Amino acid sequence: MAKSSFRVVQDEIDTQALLAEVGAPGAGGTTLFVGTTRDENEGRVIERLEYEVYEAMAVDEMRRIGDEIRRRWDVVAVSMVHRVGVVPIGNASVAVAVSAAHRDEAFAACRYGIDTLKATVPIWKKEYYRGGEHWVGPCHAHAASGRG
Amino acid sequence: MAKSSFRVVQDEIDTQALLAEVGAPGAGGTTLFVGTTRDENEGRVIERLEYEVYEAMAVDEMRRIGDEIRRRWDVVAVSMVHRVGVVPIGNASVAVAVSAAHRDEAFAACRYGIDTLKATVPIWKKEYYRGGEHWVGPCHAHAASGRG
Amino acid sequence: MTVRVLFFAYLRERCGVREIACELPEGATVDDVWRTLLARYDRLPPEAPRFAVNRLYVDKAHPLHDNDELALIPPVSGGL
Amino acid sequence: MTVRVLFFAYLRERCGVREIACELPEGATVDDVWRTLLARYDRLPPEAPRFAVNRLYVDKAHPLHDNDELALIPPVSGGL
Repeated sequence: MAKSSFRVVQDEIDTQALLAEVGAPGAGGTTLFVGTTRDENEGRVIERLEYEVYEAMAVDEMRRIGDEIRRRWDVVAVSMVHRVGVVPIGNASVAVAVSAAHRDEAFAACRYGIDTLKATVPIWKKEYYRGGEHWVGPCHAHAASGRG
Repeated sequence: MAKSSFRVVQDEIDTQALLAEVGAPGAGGTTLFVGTTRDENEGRVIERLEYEVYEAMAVDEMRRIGDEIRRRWDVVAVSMVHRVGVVPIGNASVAVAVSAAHRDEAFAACRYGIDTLKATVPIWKKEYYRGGEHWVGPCHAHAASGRG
Repeated sequence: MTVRVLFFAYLRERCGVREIACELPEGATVDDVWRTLLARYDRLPPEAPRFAVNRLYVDKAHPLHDNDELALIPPVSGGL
Repeated sequence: MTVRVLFFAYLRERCGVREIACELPEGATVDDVWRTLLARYDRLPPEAPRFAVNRLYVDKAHPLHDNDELALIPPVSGGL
């Protein structure tokens, strides 16, 4: 009944479907983390956000995180989805849902899931702001270019 | 834009509305915990579940938990909802959503929210199973009565 | 003075009552009400539940006032 | 042997290329490809990114085989 899934999507993330798919009669608790694009970063007003993905590896990497979660915690199901392309400000760019019999596992595994996704899944965010653009990451990744 | 709410409801919990109401352009992360009624508890097969509430105090108590969360963590909004009356197996009975600029806060505050709700909010669960019924709680609360 | 006393969950079922009014002398505390109830309801368990007055948890020494709402709060089990 | 090399994000933009084919002697490693790329693309930063071969992270000493897919993985920034 419960189902794990690992996906990269171009359109809106359906958190309701995510919650539904990880649900099961034996799963007493589900923790969902939703990351939402912000209008501001380090003092810059963001006008547009775009995500680039190495899709085949990103899905594999999410699946590996899901496998590791199932090794470490007694969970029922894990689903992860990342939106790519242009994501409007205030929209969900990422969601991780974990269902488990008990909430300790659901919280710990969901936290591990989003932390590990951020560290390893090959997806890159580019911010467009007044006067430039910028690949988010360490400072050598800055590439401001006059636009306005 | 973001809104906190503290509610007791008789019908289905709308987690989508909960996520939407706590969202805001400055909130980068939202953690949602959903507690779902299980078909089994301590080896008993549950046929029906019913929650009783001291409604006025339950809502006040949830609001106090929300206030405490805002004192302890830098969050954007907190919403809590508990369903009462008969809740079908596999349905959400409780949901806690916390939005924050950063996920550390969103996770910690959501966890604190559900833990504290379980400890202090005056709501009681009664399980009906083959052969009896039972108020969930310490052993002196047992009140099995022959039914089948 | 008069205090409303509310019963919930298994305490409500055991005592067969949802709400009663208690006449009390001035200066009575939560504990005074609890002793009165123990004498009146055979099926009340001897260990005291938690108490709330006007929707706030209080201890047994809490002094009561006219028109207070005193709730007996058996172990809660929401959020599961 | 031939290895496909994939460029993403700021490395893609800096080098102006999304994918190239590299001809390599048998026994070449990821590091050999990286040195070749450094010589060929002025705008590659000298510090190496992470590398993935056939969708798995590997270290620089990883030996390559014909038809491998080698991806240069600059610091990732999804999940925000």
